[in-house]
Amino acid sequence: MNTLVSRFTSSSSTELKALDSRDPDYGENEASDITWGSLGGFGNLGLNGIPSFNIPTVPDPTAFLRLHTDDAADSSCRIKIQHGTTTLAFRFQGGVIVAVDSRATAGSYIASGTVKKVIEINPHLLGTMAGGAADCQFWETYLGSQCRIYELRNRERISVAAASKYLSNLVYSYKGMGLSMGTMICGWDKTGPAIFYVDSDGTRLKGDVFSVGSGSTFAYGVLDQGYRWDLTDEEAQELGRRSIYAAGHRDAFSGNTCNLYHVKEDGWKFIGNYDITKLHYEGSQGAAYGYDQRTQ
Amino acid sequence: MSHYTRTQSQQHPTQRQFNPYTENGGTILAIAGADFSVIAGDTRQSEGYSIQTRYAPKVFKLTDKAVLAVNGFAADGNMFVKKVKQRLEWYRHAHSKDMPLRSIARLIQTMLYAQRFFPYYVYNILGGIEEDGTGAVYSFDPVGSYEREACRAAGSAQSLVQPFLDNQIYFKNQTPVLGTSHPTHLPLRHVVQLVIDSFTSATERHIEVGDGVELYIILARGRGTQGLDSFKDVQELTPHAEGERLFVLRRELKKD
Amino acid sequence: MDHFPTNWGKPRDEAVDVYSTYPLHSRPRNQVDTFAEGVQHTQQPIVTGTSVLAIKYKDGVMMAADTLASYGSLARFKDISRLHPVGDYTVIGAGGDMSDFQHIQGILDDLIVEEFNEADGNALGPSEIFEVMSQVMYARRSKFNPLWNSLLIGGFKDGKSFLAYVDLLGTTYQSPSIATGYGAYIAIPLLRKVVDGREKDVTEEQARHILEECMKVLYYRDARSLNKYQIAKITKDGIEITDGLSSKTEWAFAESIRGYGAQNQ
Amino acid sequence: MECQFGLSGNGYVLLAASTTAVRSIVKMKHDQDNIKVLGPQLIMSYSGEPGDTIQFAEYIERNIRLYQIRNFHALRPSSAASWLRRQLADSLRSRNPYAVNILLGGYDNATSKPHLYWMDYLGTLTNQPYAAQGYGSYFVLSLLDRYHNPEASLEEGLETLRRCIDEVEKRLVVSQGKYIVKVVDKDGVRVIEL
Amino acid sequence: MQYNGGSIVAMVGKNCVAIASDLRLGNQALTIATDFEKVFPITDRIYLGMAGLATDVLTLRERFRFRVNMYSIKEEREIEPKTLAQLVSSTLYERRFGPYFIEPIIAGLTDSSKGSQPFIASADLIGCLNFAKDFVVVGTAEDKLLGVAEGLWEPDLEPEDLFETISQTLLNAVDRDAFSGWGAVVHVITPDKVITRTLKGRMD
Amino acid sequence: MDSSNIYKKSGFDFSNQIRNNFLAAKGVPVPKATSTGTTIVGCLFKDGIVLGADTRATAGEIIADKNCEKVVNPSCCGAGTAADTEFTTALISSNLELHSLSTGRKPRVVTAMTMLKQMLFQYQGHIGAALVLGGVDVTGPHLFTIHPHGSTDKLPYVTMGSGSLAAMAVFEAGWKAGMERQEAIDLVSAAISAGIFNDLGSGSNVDVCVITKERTDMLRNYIKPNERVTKERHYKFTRGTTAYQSENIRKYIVDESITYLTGSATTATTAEEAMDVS
Repeated sequence: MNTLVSRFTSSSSTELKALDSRDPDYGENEASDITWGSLGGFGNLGLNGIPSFNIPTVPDPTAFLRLHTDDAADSSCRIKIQHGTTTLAFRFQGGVIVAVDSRATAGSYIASGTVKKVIEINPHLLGTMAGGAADCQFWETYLGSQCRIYELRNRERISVAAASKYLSNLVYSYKGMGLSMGTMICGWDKTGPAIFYVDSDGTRLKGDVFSVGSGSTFAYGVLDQGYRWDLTDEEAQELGRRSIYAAGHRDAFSGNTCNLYHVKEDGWKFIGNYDITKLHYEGSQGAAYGYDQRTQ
Repeated sequence: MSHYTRTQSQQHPTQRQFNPYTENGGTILAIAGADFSVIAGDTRQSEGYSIQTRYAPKVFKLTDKAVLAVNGFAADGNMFVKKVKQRLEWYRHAHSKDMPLRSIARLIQTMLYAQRFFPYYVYNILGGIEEDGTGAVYSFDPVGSYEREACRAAGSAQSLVQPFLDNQIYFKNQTPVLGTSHPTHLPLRHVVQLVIDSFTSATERHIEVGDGVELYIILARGRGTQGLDSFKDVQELTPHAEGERLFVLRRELKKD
Repeated sequence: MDHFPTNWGKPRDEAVDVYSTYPLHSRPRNQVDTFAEGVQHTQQPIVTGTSVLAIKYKDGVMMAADTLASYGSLARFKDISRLHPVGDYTVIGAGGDMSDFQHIQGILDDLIVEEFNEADGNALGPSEIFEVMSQVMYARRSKFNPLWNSLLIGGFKDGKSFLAYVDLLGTTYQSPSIATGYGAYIAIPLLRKVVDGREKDVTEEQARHILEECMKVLYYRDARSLNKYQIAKITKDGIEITDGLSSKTEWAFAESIRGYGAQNQ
Repeated sequence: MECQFGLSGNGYVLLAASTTAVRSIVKMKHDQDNIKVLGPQLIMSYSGEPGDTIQFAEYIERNIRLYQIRNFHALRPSSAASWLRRQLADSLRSRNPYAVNILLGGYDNATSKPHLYWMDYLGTLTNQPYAAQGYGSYFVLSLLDRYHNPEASLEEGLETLRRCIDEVEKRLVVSQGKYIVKVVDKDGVRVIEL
Repeated sequence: MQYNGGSIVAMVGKNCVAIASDLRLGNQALTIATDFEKVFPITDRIYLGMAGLATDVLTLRERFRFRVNMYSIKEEREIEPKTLAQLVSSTLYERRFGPYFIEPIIAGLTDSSKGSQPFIASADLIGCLNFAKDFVVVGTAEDKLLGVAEGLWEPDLEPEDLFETISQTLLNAVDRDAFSGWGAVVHVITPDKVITRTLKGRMD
Repeated sequence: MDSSNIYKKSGFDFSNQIRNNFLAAKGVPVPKATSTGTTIVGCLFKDGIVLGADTRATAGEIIADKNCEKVVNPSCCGAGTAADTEFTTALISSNLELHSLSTGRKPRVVTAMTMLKQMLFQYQGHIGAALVLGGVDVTGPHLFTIHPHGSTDKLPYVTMGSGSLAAMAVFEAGWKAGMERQEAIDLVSAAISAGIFNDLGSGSNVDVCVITKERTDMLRNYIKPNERVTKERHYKFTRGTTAYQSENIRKYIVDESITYLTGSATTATTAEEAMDVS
């Protein structure tokens, strides 16, 4: 309202106040709420640790965002936000297996084959990344700092349920603005291994087997058929790898490498990074995964 | 087939009165070595089929060991660089040292993400030397997702240059001669040559790339200039040889 | 969130049937290339000026613009000055909406007055004015309320000449020869040939000659131009704006042209 | 929303198709047979635009039969596939194209080999050891990559097929109900109860 | 073009040409088959590749086979690569206002009586020919292929070296393209033989 | 589809159009054809006409062809959709040939122009050919431009394509009536160069074509200002770099000779020898 008033009451004397932040001729004055130096906040995090966002002054900001960033609707749109993914996580007797691919695509271009889609929130919590890469990275990193604050306040680790609920509430408050995130928060707390699926709609589901992303259906195909609660650790890891391989092979937007994590009582452990093509031709334990290779 | 009907307005999101973006072409690329990194960009700024200027820098020195390359919409890019520099200046005043590279990367992420709903149309690549003395490259998408890599091309000719670099830097799809293996890091001279060839190739096949190329070369503390000596016109930007050293190398590209 | 897996990561749009029974993913498509469509023909500017040309030369910067302000295709005001001196070292030339340009003149005049009142011995030079203008233009575009101009800022201070461009999007650049509007297509090839790489050698005579030549060609080819123009010269001796110039034009060959096709007489 | 799978094994091709006919949000029928027997050793499953499917299938069925009557022998699978493809590709250029996706299974007596063809409504044809149509393919293709064995006996083949059906039942939003399964081998075509 | 995916490249070497394609048949993001050939022999020394909508690839393969056969029957000689290029071009332009969604590439050697000269050409979907002296590319990875080829290609490569260059070009380009890849096949055509190799490419 | 009849009547075949509209509605857009951004020009001089063109063909922002020929037949340059200019001019030049055979006279430039404009007008701009047509006939030199919708222009100097404004600036500043041959060639190459260096849609080399009453000189690549610099490195791979799964070699018998069992054995290259090359 203030900007509106000042815009229409502007006289030459108001303009003489040169760099007034409300003046339409000058930029928003960031220094006003984020002072410089060590008090300067970090990026868009102000002193209070709450991120602030700049929203375009158009009648429909979501439509604006879609017009400029939705490369499915308009392949010539220039601001290409990276996406495409297969991530999966499942619970079994030995903990939680988290397996993801590492491809990011912008349009048909494979922007990266080395994306880390498992976000290590803290030594006991993992988050996966599907949807908008930046959305996941930013909010899960932010979640990490909030979990730390929780620990400092309460002298105990945050539960997986609480952490996922926190994230869910965060992104739900931006619902309808164009965020896109489908993540699994995995960890081990007092209740044992736990997986929560959280997405930018505000959905939050507790479950045993989840797979998220463009290749998730292919991953499910292999995962469901091989899944049992009493898998051994090795079997479970092999199942995770095979499922990600399956998705990488069939889905154009997934692939490159598979990152495998195992969450146990004492925290998560990084098992390894596997090249999906190598899995196709050689497999991980001597037997090639590829159909044409194994049936040769 | 579909039991829903779609109205016209849903079909075309319109926000027609003013398009706040344009595209200014060009390409940037960065390669990290064991103890150096090279960040380069062409110098053409264009809009549509017109060359606006033959010399508009896309690569900017942030500190003695960090260089940022921006590409996309030039106004957003320039403004973004200005804001990053301002933040780094504040940091320097508060801590009396330069911000380390990995912190700059995180800072850039949060600054980009602040514009999540009105994105900067800017592809950023940050190159420099980490605190442990290794060369590093960080690449960003317009809303701030980032990762550390060994090489990365962005901008209008990224799809032309990147697969070439995959082949030459990462030795993708190459079987090493029996009994040998591919080096993990290439020597500086080799890298600079690859960068120059990447830009001359991109100039051949992409209309928005050309006029000139600017290479910034950052050497880790204590590393000599071996590998750089064979190139003409290398200009040092750091005042003395202690600490990280920053060089710039300019080459002409085709102007058509 | 769009639940069709291949559409992950894109902004949501629930208006579409994502569970279409047909095995082809149909999503809404923007029918136009938003970027290619450009920015000119939208929220139109009303009274407009056409090209401004400027070059660097041996002694400073020279700038030229005609004195026409059009109202659509109507040549509405034929004696408008589009070159405006700012302080003692800078001239700003504008194409695009004239009322926005007058607003800019107001801002800049205020700025100069304020700077004068400081009386600290510093005066704003062309690069400072340029910095201010690029911030103003970018801020206005970010607020979706652009000043519909493309500006050239040229000047000479402390032995250095300065020439830069800024437009309604906040896009900026510097070059030894710059032209806005149709000049960017018609005059630039001629200017670049003479000036680029030789800006230290071009004499005032040559500079004036090439600008006159370009103004003539623009008058031939730009339907929104006028054969009456100003040339500003900014050197160590200050600003000098010459008014009321015009080119000698040549239309004689038109006599010999008959029709547009098969006609002979 | 229909699903179809096909897989070839040692000397046979199996085709399975869901038997539910769906219109809007209603299941119209639970025992629809979407696998046509085109010849003594040739079967075809079809899905796609309602109406088009059955019209096209009957047209194909009758014409292949006509060929057999005229020439005293049935078309071999590869020839039948080529001809079918042409029909689809030509229809696509007409004002009212058939939007039908097809799996074609056959046993070639001349070479004693089973053949399975995948074909979409555009007329894209490819010969595959296993194939799927419809949304089910998003789940079962990876499964078949993992479990399919070209040398499998019929029992093993059926076991793999059951996995497919199980998976789709488990993950696809719409329940597919029963499947009809037909096998073609050197002895001809049989319906198999799962 | 992105519906089914696929990319093709052809290069000139010293007295030889090479043509290479990927093997993917997709349905947008879903990979249907990884053995879909897009390059077909027209005569002993001429290969024709087509990238684009798979159904049109199949249709046109038959159509070109037919037209080339008619040509050899009428003219009683094998078609020359240049003639084939014109034939392809005019077949495509005939459908100017309802084009086939494919882009062809022709690679071959002229008749030995004409010195077995290397010949490559590509066309757009309505038949605008591009006769290049170095390399031509089509398909979803077009831009990536151009970039790599521009970097790697050198004149006067021997058949075996040409094989390496074209293979590396194709493999690295399709690795950056979501819609191409899943293996590749290379044909190197020399005056006395055609070497066909199936490459070990990325399968994701 | 009557594809089995190759003797069917000429003209466009619209049979794919329904399908393509259907595909477009399903989200498979029509791919873009190659277009030439292009600078093409022509100007009159004392004895005839000089035509000029750049040699860049683009597909979007990608340069599809670095050295294409836009002076399509030696009296006509084309801009716009590349295939259209190519086929339109080929068609008209063939019709022109028939015309001159049936009338027994050399065709006039206006005839070509009229045929072109009538054809283009008939297609209402859907054939995206923008042409510069120049030639010398019994009535003297003539220079025309023909736009995709069929409108034409007759001027002493003309330009077309995305670089037309740049080239026109050079003409406006430099053209005068009654130039000498070399003067005209220089002016045309200056105009094309202006397009090459200032318009991103145009690039590479300058082609010039000089048409006089006596003869037509095609000066292909008259100026080559944009040669690629030599690369910094060599990129030849060691053999065996690329891993392959299978190999199939088809050998041809290159040369056959008969070896007489008796009498003089004229040994030429035997099949075995030829096949040894591998």
